[in-house]
Amino acid sequence: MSLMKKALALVGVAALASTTLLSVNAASAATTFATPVAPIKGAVKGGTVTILAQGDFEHLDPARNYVGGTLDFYRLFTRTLTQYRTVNGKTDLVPDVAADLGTTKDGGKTWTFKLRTNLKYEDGKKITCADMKYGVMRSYNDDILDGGPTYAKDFIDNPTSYKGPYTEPGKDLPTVICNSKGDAITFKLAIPVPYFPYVTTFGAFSPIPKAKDTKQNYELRPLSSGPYKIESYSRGKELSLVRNDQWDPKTDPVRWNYPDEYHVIMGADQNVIEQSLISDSGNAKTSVSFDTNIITNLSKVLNVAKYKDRLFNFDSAYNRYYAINVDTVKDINVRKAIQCAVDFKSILLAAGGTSAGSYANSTIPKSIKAAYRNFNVCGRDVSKKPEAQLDQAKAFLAKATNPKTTLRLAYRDRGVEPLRAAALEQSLKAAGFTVIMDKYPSSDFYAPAAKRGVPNEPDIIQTSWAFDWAAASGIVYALFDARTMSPEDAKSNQSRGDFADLQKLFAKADTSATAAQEKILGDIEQSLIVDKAAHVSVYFETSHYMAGSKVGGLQVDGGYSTLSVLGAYVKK
Amino acid sequence: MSKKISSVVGAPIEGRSPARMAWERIKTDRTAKISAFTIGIFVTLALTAPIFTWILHTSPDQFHPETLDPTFGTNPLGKFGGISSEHWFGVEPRTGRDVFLRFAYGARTSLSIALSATALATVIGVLVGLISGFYGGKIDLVLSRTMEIILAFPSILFALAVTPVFENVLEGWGVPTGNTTRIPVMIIVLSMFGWPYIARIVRGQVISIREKEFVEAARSIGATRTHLVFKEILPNLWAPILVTVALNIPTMITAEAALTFLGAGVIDPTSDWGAMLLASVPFYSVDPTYTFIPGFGLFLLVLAFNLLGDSVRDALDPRSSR
Amino acid sequence: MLKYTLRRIVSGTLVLGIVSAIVFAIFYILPSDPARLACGKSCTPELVARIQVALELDQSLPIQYGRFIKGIFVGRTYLENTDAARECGAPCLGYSYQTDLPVTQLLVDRLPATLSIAIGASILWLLIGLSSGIVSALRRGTWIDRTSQGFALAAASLQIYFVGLILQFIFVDKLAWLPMPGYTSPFDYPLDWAKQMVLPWVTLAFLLSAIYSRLTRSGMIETMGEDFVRTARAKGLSSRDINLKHVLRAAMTPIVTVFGLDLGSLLGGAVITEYVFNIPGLGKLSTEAVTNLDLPVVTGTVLFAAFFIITANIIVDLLYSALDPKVRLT
Amino acid sequence: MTSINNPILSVQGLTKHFPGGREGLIGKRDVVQAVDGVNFEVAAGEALGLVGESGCGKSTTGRLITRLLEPTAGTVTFEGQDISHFSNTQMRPIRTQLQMIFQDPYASLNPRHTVGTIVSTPFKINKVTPEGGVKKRVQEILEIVGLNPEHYNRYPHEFSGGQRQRIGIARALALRPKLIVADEPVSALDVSIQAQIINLMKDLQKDFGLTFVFIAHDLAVVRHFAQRVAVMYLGNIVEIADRDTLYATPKHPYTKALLSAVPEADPDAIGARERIRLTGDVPNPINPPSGCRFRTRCWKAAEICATQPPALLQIGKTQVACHFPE
Repeated sequence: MSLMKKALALVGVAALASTTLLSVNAASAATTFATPVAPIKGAVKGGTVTILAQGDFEHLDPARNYVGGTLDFYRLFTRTLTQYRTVNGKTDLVPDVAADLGTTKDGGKTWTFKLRTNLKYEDGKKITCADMKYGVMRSYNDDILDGGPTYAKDFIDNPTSYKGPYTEPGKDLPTVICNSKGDAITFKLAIPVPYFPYVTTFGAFSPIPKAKDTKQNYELRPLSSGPYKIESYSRGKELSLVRNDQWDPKTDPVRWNYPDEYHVIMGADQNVIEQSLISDSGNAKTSVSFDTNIITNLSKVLNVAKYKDRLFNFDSAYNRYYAINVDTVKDINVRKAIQCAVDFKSILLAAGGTSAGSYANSTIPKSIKAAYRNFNVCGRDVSKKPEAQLDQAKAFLAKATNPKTTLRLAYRDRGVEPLRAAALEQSLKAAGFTVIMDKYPSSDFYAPAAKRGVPNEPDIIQTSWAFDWAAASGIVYALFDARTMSPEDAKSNQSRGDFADLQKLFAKADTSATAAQEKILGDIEQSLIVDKAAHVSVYFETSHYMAGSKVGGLQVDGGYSTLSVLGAYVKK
Repeated sequence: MSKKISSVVGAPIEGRSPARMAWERIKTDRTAKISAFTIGIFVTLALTAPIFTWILHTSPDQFHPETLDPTFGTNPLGKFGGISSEHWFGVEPRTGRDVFLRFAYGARTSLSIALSATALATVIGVLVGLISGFYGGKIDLVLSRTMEIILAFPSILFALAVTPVFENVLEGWGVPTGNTTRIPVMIIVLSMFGWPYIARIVRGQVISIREKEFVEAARSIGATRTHLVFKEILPNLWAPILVTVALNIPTMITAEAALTFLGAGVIDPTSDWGAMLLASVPFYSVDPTYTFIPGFGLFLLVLAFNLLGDSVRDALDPRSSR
Repeated sequence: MLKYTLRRIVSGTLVLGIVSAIVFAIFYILPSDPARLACGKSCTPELVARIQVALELDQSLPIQYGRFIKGIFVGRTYLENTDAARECGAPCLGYSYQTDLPVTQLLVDRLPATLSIAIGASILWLLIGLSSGIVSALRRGTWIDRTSQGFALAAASLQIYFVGLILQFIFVDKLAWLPMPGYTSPFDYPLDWAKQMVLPWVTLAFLLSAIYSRLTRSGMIETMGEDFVRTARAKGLSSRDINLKHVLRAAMTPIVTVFGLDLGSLLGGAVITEYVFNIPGLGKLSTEAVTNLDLPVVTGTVLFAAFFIITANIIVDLLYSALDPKVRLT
Repeated sequence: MTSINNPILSVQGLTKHFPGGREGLIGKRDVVQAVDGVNFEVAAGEALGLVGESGCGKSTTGRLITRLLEPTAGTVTFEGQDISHFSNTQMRPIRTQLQMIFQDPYASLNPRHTVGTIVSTPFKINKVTPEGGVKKRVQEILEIVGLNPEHYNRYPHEFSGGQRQRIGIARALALRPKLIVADEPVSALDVSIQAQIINLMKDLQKDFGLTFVFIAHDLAVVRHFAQRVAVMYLGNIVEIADRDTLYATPKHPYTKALLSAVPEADPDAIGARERIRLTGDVPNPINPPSGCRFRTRCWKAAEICATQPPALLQIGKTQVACHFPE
């Protein structure tokens, strides 16, 4: 589940959703992407690019990495089976360690990828198929290697209940197969996954030689297979990347290698990073931030000509929404009253106004055309009339046969989230509800808020979602499929909806081809929001990243929806 | 500096108690009058805050999205943080809450916490100082060491760290958390680090007074310990206690604001000056008015208390340097 | 003198020991589970149990405390005699729950920034405070005295978090004379370091010099009225000599006390200053640790700060005798 | 040693040791031998002067008698009752009989209390309600000691030293005690005032039949007030005699030395005396000299003085503790 993940972009997502998904099905045709990436116009070699980060990377171990900015950055020294390539604002899925985008003969249940055979690690040793397989296997030990996406474990068939190489050393995972020549790897999945080549962009599908695996300490010094290697890493303070002379640009369709060095400085505050990038003096000229949106000083820089070239504004895939707990708020009229009471305007203002996000009726973004529906919430177009509809809310509440007027609102104590919750509290109160504000610590929110049947179970959960791949399948399955829940744990299905008619639709979607599946998933979301009133999407966040005036080659990456530093160079 | 006792001049007129003389001295002190007046204004503002809710037709917690720039929620519409006839001190970025009302209610919170903490610290400090100084010996040793240990704690840091712990303990007892627990916890934490200062002063005074002949005189009449402590010694401590209290209040106000500023204090939406300053940090450059108002209010109040404290000390101990 | 020094050190160590026991008791008898805190986001009961063993939180509190104290003096080995044994050299304060780094290393990493603030600011405030206090005392009652003392009283009523933000708004945002405050190593970029430190120094000095000015003034005025000064004057010593040699020296005693305590508590982490100016020192480390309930780091910073305060106290007491011959050490 | 019949106060072997500082970190505590085996008796209605240099233990003796201090050894018998180890509660009824006047009129009156409060405190503490009420009685007493009863509501700081001492005397008189210990009651006063206060006390002694223990460091003051005089040196009584005997024929070298320092009011009475100058300081009571304590400053000191402490023996009308009395 990608609740922690920062963002996936909408730019380039249109291409992914409409064309690439189709091209994945005809994957063999995509081998042309395997050619090296073209140089960036005007880019020069040399210098140091500084990256200003608020905190340390959560994890640099490929198997544990699940955060937008880091997912971009770690590609400088980690190659995966497939990967996103962004050139001139267009993002494509390309084979990275693989030599093709994978082939399937049984509708997505068995996938075979050809491998490049001429790749080396920083120590000069060859990257082998066995290393790729070991990388996948160690991701099964997610008790020790926590934090990463669990797709490999979730999708790959596991007939022997394999638990990972640390727990069961010497045991094999028979469903990941290297061919005898070692130039192809095959995955046998438990269910058909037509979008599997997107899944293999994640770090679990990167090569790690068993001999170099230092378990939970691997992230302190991951072995490089990319153009840079780690020279020094002081946790919480700084990290330096220098050139990896064993990397061959001719084998790489994704990465460039302009600066001599990348230097990450950690631990500065939001405001400090904002201010120093805006002031653009000294070191800041060659600096960039990939985890810090310009938020508080946005009004000073947005639409100001001076900053136009260094300010990158783009919609993120990050949707902020409220899950209405149908376990505890049983009456649909109460849920509809809640939906009407949501004041989109004051919630978005608390987050920074329309420059910080755009109103959204649904958690599926408009750009996913196959699944997006332009429906109304509480009888109005939220982008035109974002204010709370208090009269309607009161009317619905009056209609309720099982009225529940005291609501427990769960939210996370981080950033502007308490203010957004306060904004909701106000309009809920105005609609006649009593609200109990239930603040959770920042580090411990999602799991406790998902507990079912516990005392003080929340009625409304203020949360968010960013899809891992740009398709409704990356959203609706995770958020609305009752099959992911247990009686104790709602997981990412925070609204806890379990509706028979929707389950029928899910069953139908499971066996449908991609385009049809997307349409059904769109229907499910619409029904869940409009008919069942179990969910209120409020807005999609807008990213505003800034770079120093001397940094060139930056572009918005469609794969991870962040400002990519892969092509960065220092202007002369 | 004059070491003369000022009141010897002339024949005794009326039976004037030392307290009365001090009061008369304060009454002629212009600084003291201005400070007291300033404090009076803040106290009145705190007490009458609800009246302004009624005048302004809004509450300190009410969001006013219409007062904010729809594009940049961080910017109030209009100049100086959105100061207008409806919002006298402007509005809060992101929410549009009325800053004047938050300021008035904030005065309530800040003052009531600081005054309660001062009161608690004074009661504990005076009692401990009396006991420690009067009994001496082992009791004094234990109490003095306790003070020494508490004073060795990095107080702000420790207060910061201990607040969530206390709260956690309360939570463990099933007490719902929030301001209902946070505020008492703050009062306890603040007074926990405040009393040793008072106790030390009181103890020193008690030790010097304990040896005075009038205490012996009382003993020779057969006075009980209670009589000695409360009737003979304590009346002589009012001056130092009063001065300590007067100078402790601004310290407590500052400490309360600092704790809240660092995030271990009053929780939003309850208004508090420290919380307002904390909330203003991200906006200090786009909306400096929002930083200035609680900061300047805090400054004025603390200054007034400091000046009044100085005047009280001068009045009670005319020998001290001016 | 030696005996006294030894005795102060012994009693200081004792106080530190009691402080450590209290701190340890408070932070480890917490009802919330330390292992759960160390576990992070995707936590399972098995993982909690494993961390509990790894951090030796499954032991009884006295044993934990004993090992903690042992770690400080001689170092300790976590999970001794197992495969996962982990050596933590003296002085060992355990590992951060958040970053898994040794707390000692975190403290050492953050110390330079705090030192920079404390030393720079203290030089500045001593200079300002003493000189304005001396001038006030010598020109007692004049407009200079009244202005500087009025100013001192006003400054003493100001808050770092208010003045700091306002100064930052003026000098960084509006005039752009200074960069955003922060910390760069003075050895790598001395100029950047100084420029970034200017605001914290000035803010702290601005507020604290007020106290020193008032102390210097009243101390000097008091000593100027004392017999030995009158005698010195009668002996025909120039008033400049008297003021500097005798009066200032005698007036120094309370200043040394306050300075020692201020510097001691500042070295333990200028919590608010570092918070306002985003300086990665000990104070920032501790506020971060408190927010994350990273108990080993909280414990470490509190103890470290207490250590500075107690040491400062001892040094102040010893300096007393050097400055004021009237003080007998018993 | 002659005994007084029915003494109101009898002091036998009275000893008081105070704990002193410590040697090093964990050394033995020093002991200050403030009073060391003092014996004397006081008859009802008489005034006994207790004289000695400061630090000789006379004030401590006074506080032991009034039980402000508890003796380390020895007994204090007041009206036949051994009160030396009485608890506070046991002392309460005795206190009404046994009062004290203090040395410093500035320190002995609580500056926060009015004169009325100060003088009425004895009534309140001992729960005594005199006829006509406390206030009336207090005003009477004020009048007796020569103060204006209208001063009832005034504070001590509004009075002069002599007036204050009158307040102190009024307080001591309040409960009509039998014995008053006056601890250097006039030493803090101007010489002109001293005589007034002494005369006041003399009148009171006569009018109320009071017994006085009058402590002073000045033999001249005592001469005008006491009928009998005891001389103390370093925690011991060295000589006791009735006033005229002592002043005319001092037996102890120390008494002689003290007397020689007193300016003679009537030089012809006894004949010109040579002035004896004592050399050296009073020895440290933590470590007093062995044998006779005065020997270190005595011009008559011999070997025996260092080994044997002299006993207080009756010689003529005088009791004296000296190996070589005059």
